[in-house]
Amino acid sequence: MFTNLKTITMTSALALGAFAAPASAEDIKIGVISILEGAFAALGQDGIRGVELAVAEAGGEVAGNEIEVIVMSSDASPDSAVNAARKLIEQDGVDIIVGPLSGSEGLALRDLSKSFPAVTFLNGSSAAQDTTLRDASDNFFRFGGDGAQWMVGVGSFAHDDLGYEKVAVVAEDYSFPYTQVLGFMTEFCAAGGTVPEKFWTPIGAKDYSSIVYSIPSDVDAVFVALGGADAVNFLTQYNQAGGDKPIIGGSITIDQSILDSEGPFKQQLIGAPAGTPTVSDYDGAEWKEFTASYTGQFPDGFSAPSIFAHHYYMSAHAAILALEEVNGDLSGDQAAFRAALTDLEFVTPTGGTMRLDENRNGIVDNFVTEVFEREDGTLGNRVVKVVRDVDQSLGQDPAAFLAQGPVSRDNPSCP
Amino acid sequence: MTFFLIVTLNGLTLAALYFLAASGFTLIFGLMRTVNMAHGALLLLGGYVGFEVAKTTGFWPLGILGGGLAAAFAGALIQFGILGRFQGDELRQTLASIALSIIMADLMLWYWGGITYQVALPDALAGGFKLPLLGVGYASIRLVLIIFAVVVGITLWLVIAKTRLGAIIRAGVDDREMLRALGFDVAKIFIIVFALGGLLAGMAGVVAASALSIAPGTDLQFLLSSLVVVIVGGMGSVGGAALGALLIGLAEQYGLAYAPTYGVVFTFAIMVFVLAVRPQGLLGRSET
Amino acid sequence: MKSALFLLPFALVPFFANDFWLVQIFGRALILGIIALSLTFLAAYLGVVSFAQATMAGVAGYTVAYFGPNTVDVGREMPFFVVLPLAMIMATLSGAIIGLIARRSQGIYAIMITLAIGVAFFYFTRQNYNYFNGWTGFSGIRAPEIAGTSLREPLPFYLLIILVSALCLLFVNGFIKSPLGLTIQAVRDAPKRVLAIGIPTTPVIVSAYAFAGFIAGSGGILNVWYQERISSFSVGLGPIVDILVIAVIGGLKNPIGAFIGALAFVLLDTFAVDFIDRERFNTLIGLVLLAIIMGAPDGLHGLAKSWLSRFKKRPSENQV
Amino acid sequence: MPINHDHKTANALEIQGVGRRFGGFWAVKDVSLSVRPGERRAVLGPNGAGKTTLFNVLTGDLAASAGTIRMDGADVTQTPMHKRIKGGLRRTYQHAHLFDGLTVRETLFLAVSSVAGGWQRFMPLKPSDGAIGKAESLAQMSGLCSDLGREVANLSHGQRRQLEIGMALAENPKMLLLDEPAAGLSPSERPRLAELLLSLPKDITIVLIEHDMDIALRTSDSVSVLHNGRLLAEGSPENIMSNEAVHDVYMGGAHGH
Repeated sequence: MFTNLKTITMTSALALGAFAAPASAEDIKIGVISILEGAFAALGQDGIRGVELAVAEAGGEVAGNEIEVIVMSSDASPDSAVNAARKLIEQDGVDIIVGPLSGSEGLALRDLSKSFPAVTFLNGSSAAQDTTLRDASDNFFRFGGDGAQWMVGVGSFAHDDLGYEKVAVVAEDYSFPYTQVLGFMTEFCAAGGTVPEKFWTPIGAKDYSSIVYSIPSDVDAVFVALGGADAVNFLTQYNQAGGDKPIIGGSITIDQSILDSEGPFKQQLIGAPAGTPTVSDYDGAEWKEFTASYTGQFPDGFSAPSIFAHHYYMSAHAAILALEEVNGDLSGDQAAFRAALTDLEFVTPTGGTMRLDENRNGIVDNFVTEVFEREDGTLGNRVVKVVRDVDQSLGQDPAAFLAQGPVSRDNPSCP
Repeated sequence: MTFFLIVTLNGLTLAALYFLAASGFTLIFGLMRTVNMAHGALLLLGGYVGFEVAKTTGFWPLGILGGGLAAAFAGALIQFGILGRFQGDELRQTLASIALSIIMADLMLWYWGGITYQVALPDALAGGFKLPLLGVGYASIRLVLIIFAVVVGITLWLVIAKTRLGAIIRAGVDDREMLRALGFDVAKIFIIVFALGGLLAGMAGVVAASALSIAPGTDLQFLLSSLVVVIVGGMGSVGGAALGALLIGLAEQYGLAYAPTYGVVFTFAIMVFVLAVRPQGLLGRSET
Repeated sequence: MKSALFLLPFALVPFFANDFWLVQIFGRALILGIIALSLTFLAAYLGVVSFAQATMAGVAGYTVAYFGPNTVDVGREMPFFVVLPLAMIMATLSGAIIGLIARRSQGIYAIMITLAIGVAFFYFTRQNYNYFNGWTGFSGIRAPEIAGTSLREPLPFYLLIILVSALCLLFVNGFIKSPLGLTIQAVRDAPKRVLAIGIPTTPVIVSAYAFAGFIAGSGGILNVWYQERISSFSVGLGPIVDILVIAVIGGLKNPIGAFIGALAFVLLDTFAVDFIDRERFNTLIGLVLLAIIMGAPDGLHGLAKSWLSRFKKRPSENQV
Repeated sequence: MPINHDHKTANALEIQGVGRRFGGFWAVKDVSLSVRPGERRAVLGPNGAGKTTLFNVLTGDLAASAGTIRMDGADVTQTPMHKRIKGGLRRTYQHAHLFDGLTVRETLFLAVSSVAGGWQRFMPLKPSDGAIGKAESLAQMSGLCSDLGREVANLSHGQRRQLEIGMALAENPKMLLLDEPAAGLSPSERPRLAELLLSLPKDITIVLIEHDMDIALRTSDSVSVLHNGRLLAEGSPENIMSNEAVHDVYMGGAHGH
């Protein structure tokens, strides 16, 4: 293969022959952008499975048109997501893009979509609030909701059911945790709770011990919105330092991989609530069916679909449903297809009814979960509450919600 | 006051970890003038292997040893198979080590996946204890970490000051040509020292995986911290690595405690300041 | 002059290529080539390998983002004919400052110090929200319209890239023959001797870095127009190493190498995923890099040159 | 620091009690010398006598640890190198430090224009400013006329020596310090070098370190001998040749070569 490449580099004349993108008119091309390198690779791979599952369920075709799936990898940076999308559009000639995985990438593709009005973008799992709330793009659809929607139910549960009045926040210093904190605080502060201090830590910080000792001793609980290694590090160090406040988790903080890792901190997590749009061992009938379909299709995948498989699946599934409605007709800059997408209503794997708001952002179901100890001593998450029909304004008047301004380190605030 | 002391203690433990990571890096640099950009990858490899060994044997110290030896072997292999071919051409060595670090990171991601690993500690070290006088809880492993770094530091100093290999290293740092002129098998010595650097990196990896955790990306974090520690302390000086680690570890913890958002930037501010005032680093020799 | 002719094939691309090949492959390659050219310039004529070129380009990019139209709530908008010179000045200045910090360092020491400076800048952009908008950075940056032509259109943008590339090559080739350019090469060969003929070396080194900043800045402006965004990712370790990889695989001895390396890199970066199991293409990139470093010390440019000279043995090649 | 140009009263070079210490070791100690304007002075001494260190102190490559240095009557002990150069001092190096990547023309051009000074040296070249012409006449003086376009890396050893001297002659120097100009030259190249030295303008003061006794004695008016960092003897070439002490420490050593 390397020989080929060198030939192309050396003799541009040869390369010129490769310019014309091969395209067969009948195919519907779906480009998928996910993170297949670095720390997110395993998760990004699961997102791809979600798309493949949706396509497989449709038998690989829509109204006689074959569906071709083309995959590109990004590396979590917005630049790489944009490059991947451009390659898919301009070189591979895709009609639809499903992706990306992370928040900053989502904002970047939202901006890019405005330059390619003939292509329809369906968000993967990226969950930044502004992707659809502010400066929305006509051809960018998000069925999975944003990071604030994913926390709905947790704030009131913590205040009303668990009786917490004062909560400290420890979260990574970038847009996704900001959004999660907003989702939590909107409810929690409205219910009368206070958040005296927020600790924003650089992503990838190894040593949280000094933060641990800075947490005020009079709080009732600590809301932790950290991901992956950061969460493991913080929780371990908090436990080792003798920290004994209950934990409230963000959507990616108390996932199964952390519950499966070793360490005495785990005992402390029992009973910890968290918010998430996807619960791996949810026992709704639709979810069980979805899980069976997933494990049947991908024996080497996870034991149950992750949040990424779920969200990529929903986008691809929605695209296929809308395509079926218009018989695969993508003419006229996909006008009919998009109208079908906009009006789409379908039952999600979690049993709710999915539909879009006027910004083409999903009105989703959200779960409040709780860590519990299984009979064999391992830990799992179980659903304590399902909140149906969560919109992007979190149930508030949209204009008033917008007027609160974009989320940041200091917004919202209720010390 | 209690808080300040705790943060200081945290700074010391972080410094201990940084010292373990940076000492191998500076040793290799001092003797061979090779900026081993694959040092972080060696550290991560040691961490993973240490995890496997500790899990299989259930014996934590064996994990440290296993991780160290695996990285030592990989380091020797790198020097023997690739970097040693361009001895004296430091730029190409550096570039080749960048390529190696990309490959190693990708292969480790393949084998161990993107998840986070923590080495299980023996029960005696797993939890915390109440610090006397201060009356707050503190992690046992962190104190062990400080002791471990001091032991490694003293051992390293003894090796360099008292043994034949140490004498060769000291002579080589001053004048590499002299080693050749005195009839030493320089290629062999370089491989040994690279293995030694790998050993230190690998052990640091297991210790890091015990006290904190390791995951893809840990390699770059420790490579960069080693780089900064060595620039501040003085390139090629083990004592400088200790001093640099102390400064950077403390700065990072004070930064995190008192100004979390700019904590990382403090670290680099120290570095730029040192560079401006004393370009060879605090304990480094002048370049010329 | 001769080396700018090398860009001639690039000028023919618009006759054949679709928008993707025009902008995504050749345009992007030339932009990265310009940034790498600033590294090649320092390496070939000052004898210093710098890791801070993506940083200098980033300074120009951030200046354009902060003072230009963007979709985040940071910065103040100014007309582009003010912003562009400002961005070039900032990039040149950043080069001068980096040169001042690294002035006493050569070889491996310069590598470490410039790398550390680059990473420090990366962390600063990630943490600072007032000027750099932190993690998220700036988006919605648009290339201006000049004389009714939008530079966002593929063809005009590509022609602009070609023009800037050619100018940068001509600048470099002219500059190295100027008295200051000669002095820079003299400092590379024998810094003490330069002092001995009465020239203080610090201003020479600083001006070499500043010139590199100027070149990198031109690439940085084009890059921010190309991406239409800039964030801490754009100045992180990834882009820093990418620029170095480009310069090295192209060859550090000749300015043209930067563009050859950039084209090879962009092709690899875009299409490696099609050639190999998509999860392992970083291994592939690493192996290709290692093979070039080990097998072709002067990069692809050196390789091509030795192949060419094998085919046509012309004795009088040394007349340049 | 401005340098006075008072030729009538001042010696070209006047050093008093100059020393240079490395750690606890004095490489040069308590050396006093005076050299008249236009004089040709050879500095002799066995290896390690401190000759090159003395040169480095005179040019400002190294700071003096003790003593004072006067050139044309002005105290330059603390003056940085490039200012001494502007005052008319030039040197060559024992191991030729040349700009291998440049041509002979470019090298000599740099030597000429750099001394022209100020910020002009960072400005683009004006074709009219005559620096190229001066460079070419330097090439003539140093016998490199036919090699103007060659890269320095391709010159022969002897030609590199000639180029060194050519560079040192740029912009009418007052004083030349030549550090072993004949080192490494083949026997056939040596007479040519001696010719070149003799042909230099007589108003230039030259201080010369040399191992080749023949060249040293042929081209100099007077000789100073260093031993173990100290001044051992001083006088005309004939006197030195017959000096017992010099014979013991130096001539004996020299014959060993």
